[in-house]
Amino acid sequence: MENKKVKLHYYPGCTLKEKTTNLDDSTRKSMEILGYELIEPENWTCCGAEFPLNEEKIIGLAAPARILRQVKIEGEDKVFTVCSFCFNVLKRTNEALLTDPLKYKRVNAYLKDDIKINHETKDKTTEFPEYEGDVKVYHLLEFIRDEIGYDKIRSMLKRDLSNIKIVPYYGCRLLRPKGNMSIDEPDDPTIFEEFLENIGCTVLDFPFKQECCGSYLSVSMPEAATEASYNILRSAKLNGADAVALSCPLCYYNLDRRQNRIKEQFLEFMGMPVLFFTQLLAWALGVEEKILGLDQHFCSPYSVLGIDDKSEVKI
Amino acid sequence: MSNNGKKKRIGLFVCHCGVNIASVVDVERVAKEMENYPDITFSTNYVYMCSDPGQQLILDTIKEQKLDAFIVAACSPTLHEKTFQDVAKLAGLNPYQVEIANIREQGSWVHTDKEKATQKAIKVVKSMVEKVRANESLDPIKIDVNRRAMVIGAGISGIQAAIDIADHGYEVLLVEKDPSIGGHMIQLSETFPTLDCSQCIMTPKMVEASRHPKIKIMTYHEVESISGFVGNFNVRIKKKPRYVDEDLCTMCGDCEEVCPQVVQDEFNMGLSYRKAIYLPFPQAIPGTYTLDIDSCLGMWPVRCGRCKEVCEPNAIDYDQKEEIIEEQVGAIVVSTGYDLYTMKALGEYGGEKYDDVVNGLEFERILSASGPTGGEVLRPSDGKVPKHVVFIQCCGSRDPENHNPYCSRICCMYTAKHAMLYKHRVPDGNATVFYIDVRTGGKRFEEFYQRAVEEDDVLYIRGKVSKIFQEGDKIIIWGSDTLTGKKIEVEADMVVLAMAMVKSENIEDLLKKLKINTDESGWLAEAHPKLRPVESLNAGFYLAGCAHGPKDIPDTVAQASAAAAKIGDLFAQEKLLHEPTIVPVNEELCSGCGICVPVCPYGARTLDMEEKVVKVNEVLCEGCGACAAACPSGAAQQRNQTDDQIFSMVKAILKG
Amino acid sequence: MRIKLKRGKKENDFIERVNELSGENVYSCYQCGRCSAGCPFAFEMDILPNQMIRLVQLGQQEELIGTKALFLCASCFTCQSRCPKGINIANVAEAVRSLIDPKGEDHCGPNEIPVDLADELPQQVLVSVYRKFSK
Amino acid sequence: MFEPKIMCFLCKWCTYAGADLAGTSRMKYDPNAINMRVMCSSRIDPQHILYAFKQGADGVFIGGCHPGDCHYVEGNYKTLRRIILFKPMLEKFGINPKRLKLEWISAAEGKKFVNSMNEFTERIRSLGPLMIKDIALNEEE
Repeated sequence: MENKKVKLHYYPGCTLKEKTTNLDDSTRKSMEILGYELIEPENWTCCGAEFPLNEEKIIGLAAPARILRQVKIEGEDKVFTVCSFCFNVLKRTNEALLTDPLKYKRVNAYLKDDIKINHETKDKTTEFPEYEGDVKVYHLLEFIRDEIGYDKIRSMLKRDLSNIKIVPYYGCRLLRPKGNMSIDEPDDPTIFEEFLENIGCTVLDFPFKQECCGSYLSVSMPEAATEASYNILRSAKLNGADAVALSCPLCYYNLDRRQNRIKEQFLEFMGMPVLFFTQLLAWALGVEEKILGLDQHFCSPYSVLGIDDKSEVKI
Repeated sequence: MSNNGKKKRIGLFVCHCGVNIASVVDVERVAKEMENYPDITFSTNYVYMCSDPGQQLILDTIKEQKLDAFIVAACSPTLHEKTFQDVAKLAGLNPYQVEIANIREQGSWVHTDKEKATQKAIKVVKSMVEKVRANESLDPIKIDVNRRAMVIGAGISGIQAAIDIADHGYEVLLVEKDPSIGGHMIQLSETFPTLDCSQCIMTPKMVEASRHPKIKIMTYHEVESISGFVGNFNVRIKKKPRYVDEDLCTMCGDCEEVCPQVVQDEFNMGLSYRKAIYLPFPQAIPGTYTLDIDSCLGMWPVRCGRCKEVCEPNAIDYDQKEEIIEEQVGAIVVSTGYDLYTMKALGEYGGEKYDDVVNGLEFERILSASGPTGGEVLRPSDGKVPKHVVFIQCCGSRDPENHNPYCSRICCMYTAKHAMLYKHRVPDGNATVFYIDVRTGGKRFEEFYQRAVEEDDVLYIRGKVSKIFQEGDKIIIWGSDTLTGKKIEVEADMVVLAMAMVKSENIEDLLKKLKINTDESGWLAEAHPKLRPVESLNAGFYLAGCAHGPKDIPDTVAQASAAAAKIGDLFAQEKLLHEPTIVPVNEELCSGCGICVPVCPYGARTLDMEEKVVKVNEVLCEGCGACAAACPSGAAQQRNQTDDQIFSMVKAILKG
Repeated sequence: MRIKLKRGKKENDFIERVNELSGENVYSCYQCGRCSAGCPFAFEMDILPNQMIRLVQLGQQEELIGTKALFLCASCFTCQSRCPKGINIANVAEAVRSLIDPKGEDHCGPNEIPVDLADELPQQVLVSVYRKFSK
Repeated sequence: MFEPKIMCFLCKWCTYAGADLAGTSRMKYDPNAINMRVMCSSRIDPQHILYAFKQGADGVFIGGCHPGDCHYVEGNYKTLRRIILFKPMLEKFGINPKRLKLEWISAAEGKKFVNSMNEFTERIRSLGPLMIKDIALNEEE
């Protein structure tokens, strides 16, 4: 069978299920075209979003370890995410379990008490294998580079994106902490650029690609986060970009959804379209426009993709 | 081994050391009890064995008692072993027939129980009797010295070392891989803290070296291999083809004019261009053009051949081939210098992305009167005069986490110099320096730094820069001022990075040939960090200049002269003497397994494939005994510390 | 304002606890200031990241109480990726936060979320901000 | 009280000099151990250690330079490897490997030498005498 799909575990994370369905939908559609059938681990929960930095708050490792254990129970040894936060938490959890015997022991002690109830049959499962930190966690950018390969992507392109002058925005979680967590050199990354070039975009250099957007400070210190986001978008503009590509739903929130706040704080700001890398991938692979969820964006990305803008102009 | 089967007559002299030994160890009892020990023909005790009467007592006793060997039970052998060996020599005994039983530092001084300390002393003495009984009489191994030296690397350190050795009256080969001698120093503009022009002080040195009758300059040469040992090295040197006859070339420059190939000029750090056939710089020594074959279009006349056509003296010779030259030398100076850490490694500073972010050597060329801008400060991107230059110290230094752990030592001073020279050239410009600490521990260094701050208005900001990027035609620097606790953002026209000094690129191959160790950062390791700072542990090799670690010009020159003086010491000896307590091979027992060969850290042992036995180079063997412990057949035995000696000593200690 | 430097048990215990909770060694900081230079939120901070480390090195737990800087860390790890000594400064800030306020008051709890934003905020931002700044 | 016999092999450059320093500093330790000076700890062959046990040593102590400080470049690493490999063999001979100790002591570490001697003597004391008659080596040479 030519069209036999390869099964692949996919952990979407909470935000993709509700607030950024455009990221989720474009990922699913693209992966389907690339020949994968995506499987979500059964009963997945939130990963915790922030990896606990306190050496003694080990409970924060339980949820991500449980998710990864479920992947293992389902017979798989790898899982991919598109959300940078989820990627970071899952990958760091693995690292902690592999390198710190005390954390390994304590996390598995928590997980030992799990009870799973099948609501139909009322059967209880109380025996689970220990989780050793050995399910490989990929970010989709890595998965494309290392497993799918740019050659395959290039051979399947349906649309020409060369008119799109774009800058990649890595943010924090893909690159840092440096070392094993980073998908590339923290201060000299190229993976995102390579991806964008291989789907046909015109990629520009951009010194703010690894600066922080303000992350969760948009709740606790909104002005600070707004300024950080503004600086990023301003630099993208100065370097000649038509749009910013990213992978993180929180960066997307700060850089796109909050452009109204940026506009209030910085009057000269003229708006900058922001796109998920999967939206660009899907578009390049010929996916129809409605799957991309472009209407969810605050700053209209239609013209960037060469589509007539059907929405109201917000900026 | 007994003396020709004859039993040795061994004497024992127990020292009181005043009360130092006698108050704890019953010295009389030691002497008394040992009287009956096998081969002890004489045993006595005396208050100070090392005193004149004590030594006389030994001397007289050797003669009267016809002793073959003797033991002094006294202080540690590190103190008076030599004293008593000299006594033996006076009496006509071989110094290896003397052993010291340490009953003070490792006896009376560390124990309080008199009975136990005395018993221990007796056992120690017995073990020494066992040892001396089997000691061979040995003479130092004598080696001839070839009184010629080779200096590898002809920067300021190599040139200085060569001149000094030659002034001692010895011949020197000065080997340099580049087309000219001069190294990095000839690239510098002015030198701290005197601001004298580097070329003005360097060029006369280069000329002196080239004119010295005892110095043979070998530029465009590389060391291919080395064999032998101190005093007697055989060196194979590769002569790279220059395709220009040094003697015929008149430096007219006609070839350069017609050469169609343009490449970046290394001497100007890539800030200007040269042709494929080129003179590295006007004062180059030897004064000859060199054809850089990697950039040349190809030397068949059909393809280009223009340089050959125009060369009046017919100096260009396309048929030159690589040659191997063999030379014999007795000592080698390694002065291979340094390189700058690559800016590529600092992604957060743009990693070579921005034209106007330059390293220290590039800025030297920009400042230099002979440089690409003729000494005017113009920035590389657009040739404008930069009005605000930011200098950043510790780029890649003092960073054990990401780059190099050490301090590069000279950056504080050359940054102050750069800022000062920039201000002298552009008086209405601003110079700002980001630093962590300013280290000015040299003669007149602190005064120089203060002058930069006070008289030339250089602003020093204490904080390490985190990021540099370009915005329009400005370079933006994100730093911090840790003194006020503020984050600092600067818009500058140009940035100079004080890049760390690192070991020379691709030096590993050469060091492997020389068998010289390095530290973890790749700098050459000295034999002792304090007492032998210019020698390598590998005998016959001497270190000079930055190959050994970052240093400034005066330190480099001092070390080069010190290395030359050490070589003078070596060459002044008629024969070299080598400790004879080495590990030879008993060829009868050797099975040729070769296990000992890789165990030897000095390469003293080789497996003779024809005879199927291991041969030992006595001169290279330092006598550690590691091979003796590894030898499965007992063929490798350390002289005067054979397995049999160790066994009998152990037995005397435990059963005695 | 002066700091009366004591190097007693209390101060040493504080430093020890910071090291334990963060898994770092604050003594290894040589105060180059690079963390502060690169921190994207240093412009809003009352004390810079290197000064926070300095106060820990001096054992000044009280001085750190009420500093705004501790709650401006977005754990972006820019400091960690460039620190010449490899110190994970976000971990140190986290440790200090948990030690200066052991009773556990919310710095940013559910009540602080602006009503108009509650709808549009992505889940991960809420989870992470609570995890960071509330007990 | 059981007084163990301890055989020490000390490298000339570091540990022997450290033992001398303990003396010049007038530090005190038990006289159970007797030292033999060797050029390098790597001169010590497992045979020598076995022989010492056979001759009645209750413990064997080897002192060398700190890693990286060896006068002969890397002799101490060779010693370390040999001792690591040799310890399991000792066990096969019926000798508790704790009776063999390798320690890095520099010429400046007189105090460390004294502490090592006292600790090792105490360790051997608590292990008790080596029952030579029970072990495989028990036949006359």
